[in-house]
Amino acid sequence: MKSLLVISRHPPTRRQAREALDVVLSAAAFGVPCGILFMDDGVFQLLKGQDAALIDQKSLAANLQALSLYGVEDILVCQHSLGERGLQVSQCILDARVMNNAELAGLIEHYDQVLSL
Amino acid sequence: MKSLLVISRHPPTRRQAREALDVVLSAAAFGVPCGILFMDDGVFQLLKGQDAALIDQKSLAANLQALSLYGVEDILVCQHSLGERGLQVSQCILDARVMNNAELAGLIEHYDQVLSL
Amino acid sequence: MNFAIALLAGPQDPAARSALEFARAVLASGHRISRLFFYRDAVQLASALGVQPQDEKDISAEWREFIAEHQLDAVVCIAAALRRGILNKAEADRWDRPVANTDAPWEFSGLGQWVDALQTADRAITFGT
Amino acid sequence: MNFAIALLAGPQDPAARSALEFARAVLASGHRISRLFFYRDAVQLASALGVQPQDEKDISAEWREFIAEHQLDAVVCIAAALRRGILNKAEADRWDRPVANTDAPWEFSGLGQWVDALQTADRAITFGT
Amino acid sequence: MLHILRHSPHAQSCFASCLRTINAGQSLLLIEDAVYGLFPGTSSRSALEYLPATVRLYALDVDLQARGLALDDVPTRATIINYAMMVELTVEHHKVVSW
Amino acid sequence: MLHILRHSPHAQSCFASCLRTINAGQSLLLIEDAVYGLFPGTSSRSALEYLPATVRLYALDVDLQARGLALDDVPTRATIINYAMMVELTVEHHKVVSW
Repeated sequence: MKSLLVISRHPPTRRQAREALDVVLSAAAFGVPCGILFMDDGVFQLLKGQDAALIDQKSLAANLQALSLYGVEDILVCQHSLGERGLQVSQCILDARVMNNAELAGLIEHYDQVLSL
Repeated sequence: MKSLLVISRHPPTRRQAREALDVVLSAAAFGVPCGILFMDDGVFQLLKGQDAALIDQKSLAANLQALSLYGVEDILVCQHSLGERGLQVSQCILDARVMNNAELAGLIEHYDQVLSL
Repeated sequence: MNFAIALLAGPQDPAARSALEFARAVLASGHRISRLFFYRDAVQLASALGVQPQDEKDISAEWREFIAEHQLDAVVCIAAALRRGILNKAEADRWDRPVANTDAPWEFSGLGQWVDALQTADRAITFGT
Repeated sequence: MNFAIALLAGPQDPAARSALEFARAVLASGHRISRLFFYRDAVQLASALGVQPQDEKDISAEWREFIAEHQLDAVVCIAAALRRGILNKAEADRWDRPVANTDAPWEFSGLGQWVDALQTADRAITFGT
Repeated sequence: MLHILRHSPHAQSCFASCLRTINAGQSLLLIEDAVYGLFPGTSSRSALEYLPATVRLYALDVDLQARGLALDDVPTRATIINYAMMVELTVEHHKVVSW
Repeated sequence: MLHILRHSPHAQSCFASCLRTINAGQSLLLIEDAVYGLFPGTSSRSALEYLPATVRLYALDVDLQARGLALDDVPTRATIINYAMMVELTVEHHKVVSW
């Protein structure tokens, strides 16, 4: 099996965020070793205290919680992106591992395939 | 008649650029006093030497040339946006007036309506 | 006051919801909406073929009901719609396409309708830039 | 080599052209395309209802001809398509919609087809991110 | 004049472009992803706080809360409004520019 | 590994994000609006020129010319390629990441 890293780069209110999670969950369901990296505005997906119902959207929380249930091993978040947005990992709803730039480069090398979604 | 300023902010290869020009030309055709301001990546629309046919697109040049034929009075370009992109007004295909930030604020005040497209 | 409201972004964009909530608030405040104008990807809202998951809101259906309930003038830009494969019966016939995918309360017309609305409304506001 | 090519952006985006030119170059170089996968707004390419101005290229028609000519496996993500109002006959019937707006050579299937293509192709490349 | 910003400050150049063109005495309303510009500790928040004191700043309540920004964390110079108050704002201002 | 960038450096954060994750010895191909990153006198061009010397830089010919960048103005470290050569590049690299 070729391992797959999905880089999720869009804010939670965008359809793209949900569609990136769908790709990871599908791949994981097929037994593909998967990781997901939240980067750029994608890090906002992880923020605690969101209430998407107020803008008549379905919360992403269930899909995010499903990641570990589906066996997605690496749940990662970009340190630089968090910092630019004034966020700390303690504000994240998932137990995401923080990656600095050097670690990111290594991570992307480590996976067989990488999709930026 | 209420005057109308369209701020065109998208690069020339995007549908949005063409659709912004269509709005200005329509309004001008109805006799509305119009201006157009190229800003952000929209300033790339004005660059000389483009050959959109190479990527199977129709050139924007005809629509841009039509602006003055339709009586669009103010054809303006944002100085800050040009500078960020390494461009000078001498590289523009239209005789656009360069506006600094203070002039932009005044311009937007001057028009009765402003659409950022 | 008379409001002209334009929407530029499609059903997948949060702006489709913001514009609808604003339009509802305009009417709830006792103002009028002289015209709704749908341009760029917002023309996709007029499609009758979208199928949303059962646990998600159908913004396209909500717009359609809102327009019908208040008998609003809801104009879809015909040029933007043709490009994006949104056709009513008349356009499907004109362009020799086998089927149409939209119908009333959406009306097809040109950019002139937006220009006119901008001229005549007391307030003009755009969503989904 | 076997290539899996995915497209995420719709017909209005320059990426729809880039992906097609790349796919043509793959075949011209003597390689094979094991699967094309259309996700997100790229599902709009499958619509048979788009009407382009006469002096502009119809990227949707070009994709359709390319796929048919080379008998390629061209999968449209069913979930993305349903949301965006792209339906073939089977889906229109299933969801009780009056008409369909797409047909062969486009095939409807799930994300599993992309996952499978990523696993089995020698090279995977995505356009329109 | 009322400016309405809807894009994330991190993803779109129009956030900065809008701020460059705001004049003293005008109003700015943040909706949708533009409310991310108010997050504490960001350069966009500083830019918003440095706007001339006569610029009135507003943010839409549901967009803030949907995106997880606690209303207590909103800077004091920003007024939190709902859609009904947004309608009032557009009535009070002769001109609305959406960025 | 081959990175492919397609967005304008001015409109999308992925231009900067991609540059932050490129390792020595990798390749970067600019297509579509990413070729605006090569325009002389811009900070994006400087960032591209400051990439490690072992990073190979490519740009797609039709995308450059369509957007009005004279091929003479492309920095010498960038190789101008066509679609056939882009296919070759993807064959030479085991992995392609599109930003």
